[in-house]
Amino acid sequence: MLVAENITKRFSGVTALDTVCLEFLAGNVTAVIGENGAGKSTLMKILSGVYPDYEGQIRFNGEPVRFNSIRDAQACGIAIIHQELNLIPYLSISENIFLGREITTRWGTLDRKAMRNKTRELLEKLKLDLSPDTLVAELKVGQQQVVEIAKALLVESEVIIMDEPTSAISESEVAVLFDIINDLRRENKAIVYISHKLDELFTIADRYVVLRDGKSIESGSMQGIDHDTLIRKMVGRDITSIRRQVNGRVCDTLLSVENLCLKHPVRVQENQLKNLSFTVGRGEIVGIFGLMGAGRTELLETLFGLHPKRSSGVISINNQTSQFKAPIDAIQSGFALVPEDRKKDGLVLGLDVQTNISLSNLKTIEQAGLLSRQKETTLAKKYIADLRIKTPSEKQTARNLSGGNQQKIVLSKWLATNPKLLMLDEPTRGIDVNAKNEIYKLILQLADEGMGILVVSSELPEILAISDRILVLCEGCLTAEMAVQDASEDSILKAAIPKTI
Amino acid sequence: MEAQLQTYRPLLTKFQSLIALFILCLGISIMSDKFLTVANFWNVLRQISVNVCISTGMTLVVLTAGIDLSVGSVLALSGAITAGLLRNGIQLPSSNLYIGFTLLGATLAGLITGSGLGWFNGWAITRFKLPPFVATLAMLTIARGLTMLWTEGFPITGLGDSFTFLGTGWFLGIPLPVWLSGIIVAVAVLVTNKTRLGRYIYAIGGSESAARLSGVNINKIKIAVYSIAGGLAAVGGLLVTSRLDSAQPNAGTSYELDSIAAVVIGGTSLSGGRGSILGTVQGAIIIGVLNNGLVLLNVSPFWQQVVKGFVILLAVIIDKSNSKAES
Amino acid sequence: MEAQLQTYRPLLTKFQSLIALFILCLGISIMSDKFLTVANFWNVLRQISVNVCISTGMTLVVLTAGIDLSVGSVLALSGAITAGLLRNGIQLPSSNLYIGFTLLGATLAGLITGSGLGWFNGWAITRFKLPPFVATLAMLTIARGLTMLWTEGFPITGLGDSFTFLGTGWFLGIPLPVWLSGIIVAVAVLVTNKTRLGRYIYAIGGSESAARLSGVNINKIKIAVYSIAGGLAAVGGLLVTSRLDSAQPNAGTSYELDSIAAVVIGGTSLSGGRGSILGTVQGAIIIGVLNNGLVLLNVSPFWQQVVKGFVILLAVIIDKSNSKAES
Amino acid sequence: TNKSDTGQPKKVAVIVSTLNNPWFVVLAETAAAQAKALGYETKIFDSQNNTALESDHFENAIVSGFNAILLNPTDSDGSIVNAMKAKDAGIPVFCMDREVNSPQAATCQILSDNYSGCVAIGKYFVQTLRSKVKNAPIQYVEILGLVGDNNTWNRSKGFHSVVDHYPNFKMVAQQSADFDRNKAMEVLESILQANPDVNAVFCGNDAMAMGAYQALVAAGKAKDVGVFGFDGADDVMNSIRDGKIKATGLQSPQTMAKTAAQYADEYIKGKRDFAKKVPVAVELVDQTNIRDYSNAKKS
Ligand SMILES: Nc1ncnc2c1ncn2[C@@H]1O[C@H](COP(=O)(O)OP(=O)(O)OP(=O)(O)O)[C@@H](O)[C@H]1O
Ligand SMILES: Nc1ncnc2c1ncn2[C@@H]1O[C@H](COP(=O)(O)OP(=O)(O)OP(=O)(O)O)[C@@H](O)[C@H]1O
Ligand SMILES: O[C@@H]1[C@H](O)[C@H](O)CO[C@H]1O
Ligand SMILES: [Mg+2]
Ligand SMILES: [Mg+2]
Repeated sequence: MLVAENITKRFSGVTALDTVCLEFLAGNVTAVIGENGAGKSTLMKILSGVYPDYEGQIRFNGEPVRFNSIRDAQACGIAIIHQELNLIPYLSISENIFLGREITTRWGTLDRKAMRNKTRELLEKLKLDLSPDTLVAELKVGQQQVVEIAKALLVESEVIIMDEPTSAISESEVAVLFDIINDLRRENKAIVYISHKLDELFTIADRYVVLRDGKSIESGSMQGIDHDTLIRKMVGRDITSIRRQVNGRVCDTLLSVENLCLKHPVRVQENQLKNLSFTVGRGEIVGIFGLMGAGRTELLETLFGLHPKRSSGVISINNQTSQFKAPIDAIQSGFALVPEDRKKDGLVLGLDVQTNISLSNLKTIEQAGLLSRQKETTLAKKYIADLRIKTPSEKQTARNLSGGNQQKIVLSKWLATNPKLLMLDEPTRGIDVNAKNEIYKLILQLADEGMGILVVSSELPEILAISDRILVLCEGCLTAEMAVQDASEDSILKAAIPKTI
Repeated sequence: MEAQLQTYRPLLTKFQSLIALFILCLGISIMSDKFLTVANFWNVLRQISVNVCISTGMTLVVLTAGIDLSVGSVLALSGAITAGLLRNGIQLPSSNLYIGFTLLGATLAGLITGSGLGWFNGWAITRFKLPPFVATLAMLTIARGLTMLWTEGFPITGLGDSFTFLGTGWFLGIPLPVWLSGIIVAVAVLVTNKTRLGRYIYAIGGSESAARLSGVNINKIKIAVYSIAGGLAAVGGLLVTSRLDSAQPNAGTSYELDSIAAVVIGGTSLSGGRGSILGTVQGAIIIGVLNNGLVLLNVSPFWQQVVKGFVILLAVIIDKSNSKAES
Repeated sequence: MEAQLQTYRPLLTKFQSLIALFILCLGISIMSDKFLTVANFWNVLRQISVNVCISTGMTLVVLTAGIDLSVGSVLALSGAITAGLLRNGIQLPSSNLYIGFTLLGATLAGLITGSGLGWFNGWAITRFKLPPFVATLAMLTIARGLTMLWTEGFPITGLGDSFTFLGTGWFLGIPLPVWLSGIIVAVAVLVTNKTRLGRYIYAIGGSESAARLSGVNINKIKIAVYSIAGGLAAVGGLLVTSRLDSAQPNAGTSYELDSIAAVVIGGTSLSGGRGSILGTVQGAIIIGVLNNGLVLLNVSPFWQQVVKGFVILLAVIIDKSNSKAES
Repeated sequence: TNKSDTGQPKKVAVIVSTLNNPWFVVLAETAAAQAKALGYETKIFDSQNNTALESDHFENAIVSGFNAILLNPTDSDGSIVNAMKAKDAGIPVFCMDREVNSPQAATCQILSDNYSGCVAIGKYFVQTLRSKVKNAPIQYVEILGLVGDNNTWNRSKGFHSVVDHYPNFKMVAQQSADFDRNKAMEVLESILQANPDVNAVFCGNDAMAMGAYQALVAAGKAKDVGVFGFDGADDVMNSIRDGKIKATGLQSPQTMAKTAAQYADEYIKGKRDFAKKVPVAVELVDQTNIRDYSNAKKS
């Protein structure tokens, strides 16, 4: 149905795609797999008219086509869910979904009512219980991603491209999405599906195509392909998956939290975190699971001193009670936080790698009151080597690195502060298997060196693979605490799903 | 309840400056019994009508995350073009040809000049990806220079009663400039809330890349917005010229600051995407009431500036704390 | 090769405006043989020294994604304070006490005034989360009013040779204002590149939330930056006052636009996080050369404004296309 | 002939405080035209009311080798340094309209006396109004020019030096309108709200007088309130003729400019003994003598 022939795309200096040939069939879900930076998104942007200048040829239903704009592609029936969230924060859900495709009345004015109704319908289909008038800025990342999906489903399309549609949503939403994909497949649409969550591919994809370093490597049916084969095709070699050795370790308490509460920023009488008490041991990895909006991010932020005015409770580290007025206090007490949104909160994207790594550690690279470039470079180089960060140099701008490597920079920044407690919020979101494994390895190694680690994740396999102990949050309450050997996907989910809907 | 709150929010944000305005009016009327009179009411509205015109256009520009520093000189040039054509017509030097202009013709020429300059701003900004600050700063200088060249540095006066009626006349008990600016505001409110153009303006300011990926033609919308801003500056120029029965070459100097102040006091964010025309109108009213009140109270010109600065600070602080409590 | 290019990139971006500047100089020197003379060289540098001082502070502010509209009136007030204290000292009305000021004392008082007003800007912006545009716009008015009150509308003159030496003297064949602005630039380059403060300034402008999470005290840094900007405006005030041997109540009017123009032409992004002091210096030189060149070429004042606008547009366009080709 | 040694024509610079005001445009253009008529290359510099920019102009003029400077200073004190710079470079400076407060800085100053001009207006003001309203105190408004400009204060002081001696003249409002027509109109509109019974308005220049007059027309009070201006601008002269405005102080920018250019020519040709100051009188123009002035009304 949609065929790419010898597509080449160069960005100044980088060849992102090199004579790529691919085919997407109607009534099929085709998985496009490849590591971070393989060129998946670039190809999709070409197919959907975002990049009008490229070499090569696209055929749609046999006809050669050339999209000069997004509208051209839309008119042909190609819809895309972009990897990056592309919503306007201060417009409502309904306004976002209809952006560029507004329904108008006879008078040429906007027909809000019609758009609102259609939006309500879409949201219902996607089981997102929100008013169409809610501003996108008020939504959590996961909810925004569902809105992106709704946006792509708005118009009837022949080809629907989904570039990591599930990176921020949890299992139940994924299930809803898969139902919808199955319907679309039945309607004989061509679906292009990109995800770093390989398990999803086995559930939903009919075929796969592999991109490696901008080249199309091979394609075939998913039938009979197993996990390791898929990884080998993608990475070009075997990688062994990581799992925490279960040995029932007992460790001294590092962090203890008692009766932690956090007031809601607007509805003051309500609490977002409700009397949380737990501990983290030295060298222990504690996983925190919860559904979207359970309050996990808020928990980490509160521990890190970001909400001093709204929080109450006792936080002590090494048996010393501490009151953090700002992140700097937490950092000085040995806390580190790898935030959920690395592009916005983790990195200063416009600055280079070494500047980002040194940002929390400037005192250590000072010499006679001035920053020493040399010390800074040494520091950066150490972490680039230790964490195997793929970057042309330590002077590369952070924006130009792939997600996995960006995440490693954030990690480097914090490791350089020698933290006692490392908190990670969704550390592997949008990161390929290979990089994911490296990050897991690092986490395990740090724990073995005695660091306490608190990991928030929406991926059950991830939580189960690396935690010693698992906490489950549900609507701001701690609903379960279990050692990993006692945990199962079922028991965790049971604790995570609210009792009353 | 959540849903209910949602429906009221737009209303609340639209009227966020009202409390500051109310306190201001209360304060002045306690100190001067002349403030709350019908005559003074029309007075204030007439005085702000030029700023309202300009600031309406400025709001659209700022909503797209842009800025237009050239409004003051565009106002001057458009006013001068209209006045000059009305007064002297065009004398083509070579062919000895003389073209006279009717009131309508001269007015149209002024409006076309204004939107043409605005169009040029938009074109330069989109074609060369210039920061709007630089492009419109250049236009500020260029249009002022052209005004000086066109007028040779002298005011153009004596434009006739039918022309000055626009600035000085009344209709149904309301001054014409107030009618005009009111109509402009009404149309702009309609455009921002009820049309695609309006929607796209907010979208571009909220996230240009997201808007582009949704198929919005960014360049077209931006050029349209700067052209509108230029056109509305020209309307302001017509008003000023007709009120004074004279096009002053230095008209509109530093109006850009007054106008941006109205926009920002009215709650529109300079980083784009958030704000409203009605907010701007309130901003303009706050500034107008302040200017009027300080004169009514006969505050010395030296102190006026100090007081004005602090009141602006206070107004925005009240706004802020107030809109925070709501959201 | 890629890696090598990487190392040169910062250098290239730092000197991104050089090409535009070079073309400009070439053009002028072809048309006027007076342009490339030693005397004119020092002329241009001395003329831009005030703008360089102010714009250095402005660059820091803009790098944090802020803006400071008050520099012109802060300059006026600081200059007037120094001049007034130097000339008249302080006469305490109640106690019949008279305090005289030495040159140093008066100068310090001026600098403290400037940074104090800057501090107030920063405090208002961080404490009440005001848009910098509004807070400093209010300060623009307030400081101008205070200047008028302090001077009662009259210039303060006759400040003595030792004071005017700063603005008019030479040292080692270089005018003192050029020394002073040169030193300020050198220190600012050092601060931005080699100190924590500088690093934090870029980080805040790049992403305020990331900087906060990295343990940067945003408010403290912002207040520091606005205080520095105020202090440098005060230095500009000292220079102007001492050069003219007179503190003018309306000194510095609309300097904010010149200064922001230098910053933006120099390649610093108004949305923060990107740019450099040296870029700003080049921006200031471009503006200075342009002003000087138009005069040397005997362009009529009205045409000057038109030409200046277009040259600014062109300079930025050349910059843009040029820095694009590099990256 | 006025050629320098290299055979190029000699040059005269006109440095004017602002061109943002027609009065100064006349001053500058007349000076330039006169110098040109005398065979000089001329150039007008616009200081934009900014003494620092004026300073730059002086430096640029010195570098470019001008032979004389006709100066309309931005500030009587601030411009001293600038004029001295030219003097030190051997270039004569002739001041027009406004003076610099230093006997050495300028070769000769051809001045319009703002203070005395306004003394005359003040006298006429008292004279016309005293007869008008018998017993009630007379309420008047003063509209100032730019408050940072010393001409503003010279005029205001001259006026008050007379009017303040009459206790039944009461100034009900004193506000600034920056020499701007539009601002004057708006300010007076607001003042009229607070003081509906005003009898007269004194404005620091004619542009503001015209603006004030228009505010009075809009308020229906033009007949009852006397407007007084300063400058002798064309539209005010016409308005005096039509009985709309009471009086103005006529300064003659043309006379000052021509004289200055003439003197510069004489200096270059070798003359050195100039009077330090040549006052050019400000004439009071009112309805009784307006007929003596040629009709400026444009066709
Ligand atoms: N706008 C751009 N300018 C320069 N280089 C780019 C640009 N966009 C992508 N690249 C580069 O092109 C290559 C392919 O990037 P692309 O985003 O297509 O990868 P991807 O396979 O989607 O990776 P991921 O799994 O992380 O989403 C990368 O090397 C990337 O750095
Ligand atoms: N700024 C805010 N204003 C209002 N409500 C908020 C805000 N931030 C978070 N919330 C609400 O607080 C609750 C907890 O959110 P939190 O981000 O901690 O969830 P999470 O478990 O990290 O989910 P996610 O997987 O989406 O990151 C949610 O109900 C969310 O809607
Ligand atoms: O004489 C002029 C004019 O009156 C002008 O309007 C203001 O400045 C004075 O010097
Ligand atoms: Mg991608
Ligand atoms: Mg979260």
